[in-house]
Amino acid sequence: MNTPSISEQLLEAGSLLVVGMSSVFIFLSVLIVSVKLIAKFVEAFPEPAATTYATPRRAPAASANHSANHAVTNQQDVITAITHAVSAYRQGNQPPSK
Amino acid sequence: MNTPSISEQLLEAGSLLVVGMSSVFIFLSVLIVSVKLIAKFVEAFPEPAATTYATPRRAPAASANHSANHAVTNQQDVITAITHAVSAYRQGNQPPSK
Amino acid sequence: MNTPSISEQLLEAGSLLVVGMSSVFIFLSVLIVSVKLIAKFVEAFPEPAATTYATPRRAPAASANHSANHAVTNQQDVITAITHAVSAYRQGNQPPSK
Amino acid sequence: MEKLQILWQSTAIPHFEMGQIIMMLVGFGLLYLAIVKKFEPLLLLPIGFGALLTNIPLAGFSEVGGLLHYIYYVGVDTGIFPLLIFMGVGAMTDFGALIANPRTLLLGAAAQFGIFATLFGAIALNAVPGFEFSLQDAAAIAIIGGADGPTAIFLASKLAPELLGAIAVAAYSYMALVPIIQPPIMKALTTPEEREIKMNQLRVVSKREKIIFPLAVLFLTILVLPSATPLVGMFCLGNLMKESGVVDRLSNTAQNELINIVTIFLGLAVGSKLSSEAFLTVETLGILGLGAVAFSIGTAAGVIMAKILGKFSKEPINPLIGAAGVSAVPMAARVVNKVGLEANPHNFLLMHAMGPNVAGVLGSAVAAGILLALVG
Amino acid sequence: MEKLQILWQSTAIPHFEMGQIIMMLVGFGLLYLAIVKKFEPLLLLPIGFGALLTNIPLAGFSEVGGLLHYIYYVGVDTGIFPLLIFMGVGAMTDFGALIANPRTLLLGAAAQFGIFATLFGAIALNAVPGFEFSLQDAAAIAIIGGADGPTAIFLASKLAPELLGAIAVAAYSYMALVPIIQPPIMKALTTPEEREIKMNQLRVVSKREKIIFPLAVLFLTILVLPSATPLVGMFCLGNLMKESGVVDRLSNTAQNELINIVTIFLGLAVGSKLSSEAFLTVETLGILGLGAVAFSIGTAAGVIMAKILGKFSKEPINPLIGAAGVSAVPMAARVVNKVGLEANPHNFLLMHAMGPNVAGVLGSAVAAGILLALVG
Amino acid sequence: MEKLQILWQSTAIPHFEMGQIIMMLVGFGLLYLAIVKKFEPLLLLPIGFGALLTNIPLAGFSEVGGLLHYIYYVGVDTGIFPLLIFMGVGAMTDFGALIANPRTLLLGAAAQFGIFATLFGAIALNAVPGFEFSLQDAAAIAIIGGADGPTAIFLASKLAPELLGAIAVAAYSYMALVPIIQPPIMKALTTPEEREIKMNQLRVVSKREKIIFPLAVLFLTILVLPSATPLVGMFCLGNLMKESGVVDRLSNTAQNELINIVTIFLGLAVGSKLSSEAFLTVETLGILGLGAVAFSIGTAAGVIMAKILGKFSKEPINPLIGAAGVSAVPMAARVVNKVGLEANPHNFLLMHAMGPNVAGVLGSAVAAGILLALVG
Ligand code: NA
Ligand code: NA
Ligand code: NA
Repeated sequence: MNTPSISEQLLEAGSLLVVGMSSVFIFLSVLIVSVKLIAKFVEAFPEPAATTYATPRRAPAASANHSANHAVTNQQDVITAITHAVSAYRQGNQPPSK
Repeated sequence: MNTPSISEQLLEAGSLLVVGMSSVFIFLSVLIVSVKLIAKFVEAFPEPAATTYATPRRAPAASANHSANHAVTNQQDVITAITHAVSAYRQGNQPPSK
Repeated sequence: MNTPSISEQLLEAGSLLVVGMSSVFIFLSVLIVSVKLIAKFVEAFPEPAATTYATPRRAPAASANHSANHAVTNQQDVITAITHAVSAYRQGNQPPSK
Repeated sequence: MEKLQILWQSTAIPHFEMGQIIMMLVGFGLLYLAIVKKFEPLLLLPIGFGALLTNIPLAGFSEVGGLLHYIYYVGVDTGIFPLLIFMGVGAMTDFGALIANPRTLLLGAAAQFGIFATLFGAIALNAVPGFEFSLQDAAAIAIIGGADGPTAIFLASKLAPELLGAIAVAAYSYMALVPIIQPPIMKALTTPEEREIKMNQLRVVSKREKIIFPLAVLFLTILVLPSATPLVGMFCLGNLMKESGVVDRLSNTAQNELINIVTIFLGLAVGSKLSSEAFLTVETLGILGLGAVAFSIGTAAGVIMAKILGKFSKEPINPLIGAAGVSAVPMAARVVNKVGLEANPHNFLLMHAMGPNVAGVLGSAVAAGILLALVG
Repeated sequence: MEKLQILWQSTAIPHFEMGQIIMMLVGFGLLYLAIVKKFEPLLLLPIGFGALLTNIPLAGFSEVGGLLHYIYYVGVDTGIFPLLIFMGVGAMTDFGALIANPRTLLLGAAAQFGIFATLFGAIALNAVPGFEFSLQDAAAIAIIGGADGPTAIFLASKLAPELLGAIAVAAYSYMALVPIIQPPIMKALTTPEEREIKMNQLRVVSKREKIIFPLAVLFLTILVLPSATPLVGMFCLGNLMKESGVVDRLSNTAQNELINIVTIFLGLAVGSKLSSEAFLTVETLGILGLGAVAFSIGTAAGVIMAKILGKFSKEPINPLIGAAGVSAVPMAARVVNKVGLEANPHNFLLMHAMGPNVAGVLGSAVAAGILLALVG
Repeated sequence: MEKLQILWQSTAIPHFEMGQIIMMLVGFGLLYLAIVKKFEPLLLLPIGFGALLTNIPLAGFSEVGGLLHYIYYVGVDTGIFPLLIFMGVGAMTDFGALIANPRTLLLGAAAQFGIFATLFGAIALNAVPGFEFSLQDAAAIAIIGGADGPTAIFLASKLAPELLGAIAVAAYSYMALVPIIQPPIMKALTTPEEREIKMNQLRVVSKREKIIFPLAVLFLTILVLPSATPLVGMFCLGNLMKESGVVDRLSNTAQNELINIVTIFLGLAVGSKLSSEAFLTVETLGILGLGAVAFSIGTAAGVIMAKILGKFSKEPINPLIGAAGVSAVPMAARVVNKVGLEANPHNFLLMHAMGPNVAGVLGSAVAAGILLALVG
């Protein structure tokens, strides 16, 4: 491939300038429209806040992950369990019923 | 290798089922025994708690690592040293004895 | 390559011993001189403390990094801005002037 | 004009294939499950995002030189990422409840019936036209019943890499669905009286027992099941780092920053396997169906085993805790606790369910080792 | 004696070339800027240090088997490091101000004029003897005007790897110089009255809008600009992880430990490209000059666009905020705030400038995608 | 039956070799030292665990495709892991005490006599039948006397990879044994009066001195010892990141998460070199013996040098601080402090011993560079 002349190169660069800036403006203009549509959409379908989150599904959801959420939830569970174990233990410190 | 017939495959899968479940049960049963033995062992040889840890070896052990324990121990050392340096300095702020 | 005799090896190791220790001592001795020179240099050119840091350049410097300093500064900025926004809002809660 | 032509050809629009569009919808679906339904978001969010990226025409994320290509080959093809996650999970796991009540290991064993029964079922599906699972495929699918993500990904990457995407998605989805899938089965197999059974308090477990335990597990695995040592070994390393108490900074990093970094990459890499050729097949339907079966059978086997154990035990055993044997830590244990509380509002089964729960992790790692040894 | 001879030959002194000495001075200069002047220290410190190391005779840091060689080929040649940084930056970015006032996206678009005009300028420089920039080179240089380090490094690694060192140094240096470069241009193009304009308070943006936004950006990029999806995709992944609120541990790791580790390595790798053959050329002077031009044009274009927008807008728009469109987050926004305060000590423009500021990040990633598609 | 046969053949039992069993016992021994005796647990725990894993029959951890194989070739064979650890150690090191009293650099120099004398000793051992150390082997073994883990691993990986396991184990073990090995030597070489000597308080060192120091060290190393620049360079980078105060987030990551991640991997990789073929040789006995000798000679040389220095110094010098010159930071300094306190319960030598202690790190990195230049 032989090197294009400077004027050819400048023509190329000029067309890049026009096409590029147009594309950037078109892209971000479409994004403006999208953002406005999102705002409308979000307004139109307000989050069913309390409803969704109060369903029984929520509990598991919060602790769903096996591989990484583990420790925290574990700890929380353990605290709950320990609380009950301790209170059970304190109720007279009787030996476990066999 | 030509594909085995469905019945051959099922036989294979069936034997896998039997062998696999047996292995899992054997493995975990041996583990049950092991856990009980560990408990017995630990009970039989109670940790020489205060004895071991009070020996002079302990100090270095706690700060053993060169490559990573550094900062913390460093800091601790520095604090110790600073404490002494400061108290030395305050004792009259006399120039260092030459 | 045939293995050198033990005595050749020992000669080699001996010269390594001499050359190596000399190099280490020379290196660290030069470093001693350097450290003393640094101390002199630092004393000779005391930091123009308040002067440099009070110039207008300082502000940008503190928040310079795009790729990683972001969050913190962002947060700080946001706090500043929120403070002003809130106080603006509270001043009568009038609708934004159109 | 020519520039505009090039520009048009360099948009994705003229290059989209139907399969890619559908897989993007699948990706969006996974993001929806992760963000809105909070299904295993730590994995399903990156998996869903990876599915979006890998199906973009012209972008080449999963082709030679693409980001997801590198991540997959460095981390999943080699098995490194699931093993590092397993190390981190090991550093998060407390075997105290298991050591205090070692018989719960049998519940973790029983629940693996879900795996092996599903393997049989997958082969039986070959009778249906359209399905042609090899024994390797069947084993990789069956491991979904182990309810353990890293184990499933590790085994699938070794036995059936082309099914990895579907298997991982099924595994994590069903783990998220444990609170929906398990309770009906648990209730069907138990009487209200059984569900009310109170269990004795667990004994205190000493630090030394907790240190020796992972070494004992490793020792046993080395002896009888070396093919399981990558999974079990890394798990025990993590647990030993935690319990030994002498390398806290390593243990903390393993269960926080390191596992987080690897989780992002693992999720993206799994997502990169969600291409239309690999996912939009009848096999995927089979995998999803078999996965649900595997979970259900595992749950049932665990509960039934707990009932049997209870018959022969001097100490009372609530059969519900058997359901936790499928692993899916800690959700299955929480489900047990919840179902137990419904029967008796003062009966906290959580700690009792943690034993079978972590036993299930070991059980499915052992099952994975057996499958690797026999069909790998 | 022979040992001493070997020892002398194994010192660097008899092997130093003039170019290496000069490049070491450049490295020291970068360290000086980073440490004393606090110019983008997070990048310029490792870059400067990398420049020192790579120019040591006999040490072979950037030769096969050398540390910097490995880091460069694993992380920069593949594009992985800039993409991971972009993910982390995404996880740090709050698009709230942009969503509240979407028209500021046009300011982010206008500021990219700096990029395309500079591309033209670089080609025009070929008329000067000694310069011979290919279209790829020119595009890689022009991206400096995007005022975004990872984008510049990513594009340069694809289009003109031999210029990467100079381009990255120029990009980060000019980003650090934003408070010096921008104010005169901003003041020249605006009247004191314009600079005093107060803008209306931004509306509150809901969490759901913030979650949908990165997905919308990604969707649009997928459709019309797949070549931009590596950059935009990873950025949106980071942002989605942050805004979804369901994977906080991943988001935190992405914006802390992971980005820190990658930043150290990226800086060293960029520094390793500062060899005398690549840097001590007339092209580097051209790059430095063109970079300054690009920043200035981008700033001017942003301000002018803001003035035009203000003409057609019912709500008041302070034209200063247009300058933030070059990105250089968050410094450009801070500069806008400062210049605004000089005009009116009660006019806080910071939040209003954050919109165009983050729009500029998107804008330059989009511009990079266009350049990749058209000249890549 | 056939399945059972396969299953039996797939257990490790019929495949165990005596050497593997012994190496597993060595691995358990290292775990015991790490966990119970708390000997350098951060390294010895992963090394011991790696030794267990690599010796499992059939598991193939260190064969092509195995986890430890990948880790070793990516991180140790390339030298990357020890260099990253060195960067982290640099970010943890405070050179204040050294800058305040630069003559202590001579103590760090003297203690390296342990290295070079041991090199001589290793070659002399060749006179004993069964030993055949090459000059490279001897140099790699001798570096144990540097009492610096990453330096020893880096040098061994370059000069004698097959001895790396034994060398690393010896280096870390003796570092842990410093409180046992050093005090008798220190006491034998000093009188009670000498041990009671109080030293003058150290002057305050300015921030700028601390910033310039690592650059001066690097500059000197570049000039006269480029072969030491990988080690010294990364160390100085870490230290510069710390002292410059402008990249705290990088410095914190380097000395926490990054070094932790690398430490886990480095330990496992070193452990993977503990195979019976490489370790169960008479050479290993030689290495262990020579390592102890090296530590002892280094300690003695440091103390004697301190006595000589004290003769010529106007300021009092307690000869005990010479022992800290072997490095083994910060344990050797603590041992000095302790022995000093035994002589005079009001004499705190810790800060004074930190100078030679960090000087020892530089000294052994310099010695490693010399060995690389002369026999590499
Ligand atoms: Na399981
Ligand atoms: Na930009
Ligand atoms: Na040393």
